[in-house]
Amino acid sequence: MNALKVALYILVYPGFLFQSGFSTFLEWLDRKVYARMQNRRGPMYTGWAGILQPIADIVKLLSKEDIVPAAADQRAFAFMPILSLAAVFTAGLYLPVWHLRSFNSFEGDLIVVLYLLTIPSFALFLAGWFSVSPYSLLGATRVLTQLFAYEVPFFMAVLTPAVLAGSWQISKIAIFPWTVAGHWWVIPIELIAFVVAILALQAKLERVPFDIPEAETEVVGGPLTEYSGKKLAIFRLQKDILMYVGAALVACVFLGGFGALPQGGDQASIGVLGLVFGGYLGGVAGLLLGVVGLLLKTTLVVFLLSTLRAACARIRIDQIVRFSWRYLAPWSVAQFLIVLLLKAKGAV
Amino acid sequence: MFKKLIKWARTKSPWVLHFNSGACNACDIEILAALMPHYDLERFGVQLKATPRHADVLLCSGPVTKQIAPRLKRIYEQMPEPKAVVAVGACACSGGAFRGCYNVLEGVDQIIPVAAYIPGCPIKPEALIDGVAKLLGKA
Amino acid sequence: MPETIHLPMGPQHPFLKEPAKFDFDIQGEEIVGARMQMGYNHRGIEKLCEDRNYYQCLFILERICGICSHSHTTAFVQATEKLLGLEVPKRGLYLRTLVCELERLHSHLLWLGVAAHEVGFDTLFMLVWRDREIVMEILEEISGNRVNYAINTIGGVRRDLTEEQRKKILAMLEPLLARTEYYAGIGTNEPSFVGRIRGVGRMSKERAIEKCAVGPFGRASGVDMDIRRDDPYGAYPDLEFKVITSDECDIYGRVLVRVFEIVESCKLVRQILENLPEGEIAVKKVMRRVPAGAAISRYEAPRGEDVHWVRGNGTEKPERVKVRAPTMANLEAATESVVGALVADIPIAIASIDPCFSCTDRTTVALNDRRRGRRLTTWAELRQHGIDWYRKNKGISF
Amino acid sequence: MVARDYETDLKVLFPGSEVKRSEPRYFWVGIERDALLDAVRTLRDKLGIHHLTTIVGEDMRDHFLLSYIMSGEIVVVLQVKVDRDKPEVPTLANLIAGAVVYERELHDLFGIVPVGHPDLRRQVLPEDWPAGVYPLRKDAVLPKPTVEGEGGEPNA
Repeated sequence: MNALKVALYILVYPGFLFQSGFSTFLEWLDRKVYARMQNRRGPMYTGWAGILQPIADIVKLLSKEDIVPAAADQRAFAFMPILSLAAVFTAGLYLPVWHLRSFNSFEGDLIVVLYLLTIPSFALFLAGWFSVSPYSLLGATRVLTQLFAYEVPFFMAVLTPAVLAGSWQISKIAIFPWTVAGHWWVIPIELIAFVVAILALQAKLERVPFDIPEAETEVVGGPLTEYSGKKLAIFRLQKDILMYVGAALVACVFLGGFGALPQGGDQASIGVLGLVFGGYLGGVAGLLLGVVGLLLKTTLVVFLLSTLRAACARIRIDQIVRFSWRYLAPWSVAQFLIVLLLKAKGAV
Repeated sequence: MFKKLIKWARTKSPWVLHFNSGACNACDIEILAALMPHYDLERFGVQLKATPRHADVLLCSGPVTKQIAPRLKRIYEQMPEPKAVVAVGACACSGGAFRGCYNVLEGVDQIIPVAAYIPGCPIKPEALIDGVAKLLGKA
Repeated sequence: MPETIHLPMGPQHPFLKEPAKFDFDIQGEEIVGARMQMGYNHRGIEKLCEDRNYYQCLFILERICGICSHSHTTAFVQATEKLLGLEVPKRGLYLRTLVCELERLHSHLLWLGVAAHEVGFDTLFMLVWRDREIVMEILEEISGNRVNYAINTIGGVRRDLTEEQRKKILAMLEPLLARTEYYAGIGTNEPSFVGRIRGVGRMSKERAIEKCAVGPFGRASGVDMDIRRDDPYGAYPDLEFKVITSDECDIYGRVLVRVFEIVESCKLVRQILENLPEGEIAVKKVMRRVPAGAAISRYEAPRGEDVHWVRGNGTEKPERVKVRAPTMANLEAATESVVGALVADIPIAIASIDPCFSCTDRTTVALNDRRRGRRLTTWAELRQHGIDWYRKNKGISF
Repeated sequence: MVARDYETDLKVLFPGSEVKRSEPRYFWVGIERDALLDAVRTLRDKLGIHHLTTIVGEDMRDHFLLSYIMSGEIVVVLQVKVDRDKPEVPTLANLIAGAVVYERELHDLFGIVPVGHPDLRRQVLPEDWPAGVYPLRKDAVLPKPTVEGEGGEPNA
């Protein structure tokens, strides 16, 4: 792998440009779906059907004055947005959106991605903590409380398919349902874990009904209350990319992700589409189909998240802790047991 | 080119902060009504923000009572540049029906610079949309 | 023992669109103390009224509050009519009551939306406000205005309703009734919404009576009080309606009371329109000088009992106008009900009384004076200027 | 409508006072300042009129007139004259908790002191309002309005 190729990987695809572009598209989609659910139209006049709206927002924020409160810790205040963006961005590089394997994939990259996806929450907590305003502090403590609520169910839910596939590598988990013919039905088996993962992801993204740390009517802007200008822009971009990475991760581990490429002919299937075309397509066409398949699955996950956001009221911090330990965690344990049982019987 | 891009972004994404400086609620509700499905200001990229740090446009209604005036100034100072203030309703423009009251400072422009005035008691949502559009057209 | 943090909320805070300041002492997420400070909306109405004649007062009182503007003018004209001994024609009373009920409708819908927003349920917020526009359209059809209807005058109302308008409004009511019933279902059944409001912000019946709570806030605590029934005015003696009460004593109860009042109001509007009597809409001749004496007028505003006290002194101007808005009666009680709840409950608990600070803080002082070297035109001067202008340009003498 | 003969009851309960009736359900009772607490207690306990609608303060030029509007099945207006020189009334806060806000308002706007009131902070007036100026008194000399901390320049 030469240096130019690596640079291309990091900067263009599946790196920075692709991640930013696709995640702003997802934000637009999210806003549109949300607006349509509320009988509104959402952004309309920024580009085609307002598709450039998130980009306009970010460009505008980048061009604005950047205020740092006098009481805040200057360095930490500036460092947190960059840290969280770097973390999600790196996590995105491990996703197999490029090829059957991402260019830097290795056995155990699932753990790394999960770990990297936790960093934004900590960064957000510290960002709120260092900006020293009552709302930021309150928001920051809520970020952390919420983290303890959703993180364990999320891990457990994501580990279920890993155990099923017998691997800690995202790409192997992703191709597992397609590698052995007739095994696509492991997807419905993981339904409970999928639901738990979606809910936990929503909590990770801090969106309704789990937008407790940023509850506008309670703590104003939460940890981001004091942020403005460029730093806010970075946080927004980070949130978008987090949504993309999270949704793509769920799409990979639960929905078969990229699917298997026609490698030598017998492992021929690419996601759901692959079941139909996989046997006949190879090379570039198969690759494109795989990419489209994965992106469609990611979009589907985001669509689910948007619907969930539109259909619920915000719950309280004590309610989310109770909810995730009383329901989400036992559900994921139950799912885990089902999978173990199936494995023990040799069914999969 | 770069300037053009920034200008485009600014006109396409005005985030507003609503501040009530002693208004009678009528204008405030109409501002909210403008964000609702019937008028849907989000079509133009307008979003209502909670904190002055995130906002570009301050929609200010009410004749500015004495007690709120320092607060209004502080909110304005907390907003990052570039920023604009829109006086919403007759009260915010000039004091309106409460002109001459002792506790009232007669208009937002007594405290902070105002970029656009939207008259009406109360304003209609259409007037608000028109006012914001004109403000952005000038920017 | 966790540290106590002082959390100020307001005067600019997204949970209230109006300026008012609440100071909370919190330990972790729990609230251990609450205080309230008003006055940010203190403009100048009671004193201002002493400087205006009765018709000008009407104009000012309409602007006490943008949501219940009709309540204040109705209460005021009722008191003035009592002083003058006027008998308002039936049709006038019916039209006045029609606007009253429409106002209650739009106010409660507004409140339901805001309550949903406070707990982050923006979809319900948006949908409710969409259908609130129907009510706004009806009001615009009747009065020509969306918010300040300016329909009341001393001795009746200012605009009549044509037969076509009557039919049009009746037709618009049908979808509204269906939708409000649907929202009543959502507001009382949607699990995440109900989970947020049940058992929160409790106010027992005894405490509510002691605190003199009024309106839906009181009714949700089982205080069976409704001025429309207890002290009927307008067309209410002729109309049939239920007074909604609830024994839930929490925010859930307040939602219940309000959503069923919405449905009830819809029915009342239909009843009024179907039984609209023929005849005059206002008394033709009204004396401009109001005899000496005091009159009280009570009115069931959307938020509760609204009271106006008017004292005439035989001149064109009132001696004293006193306004007691419903929020004033409920605010202390609501602040109290927050203690013991979580920070997340503050917005919905305060909003559950449907607070309206512009009503509450109305009293200020009128003063016509120089300020920063600029000459303000006093009302008397403006009036004199107008008289002179007409005399000079139009040859009209007053 | 009114089943009970409240007029007779009121005359019995307030023997020394003048009881007027306007409209079927409005009764006006003039009482002495010192009898106020007893009167409110009587109304609450004997007639079940426990809702204090509001307290209206008026400047009648030679004295202040306070009207306590109590409502239940009927409305009873207790009218109390207060001296201009000694503007004090006993507080109702211990009988009816809801009276607190109205008494604070009276204190703000008329300078009438409810003796024994638990919490007499400013209610509606700004914090920097000069002491001793009561806006709703007829003879009040009101301070000139000022802008606190000169603001930015008005835009052209």
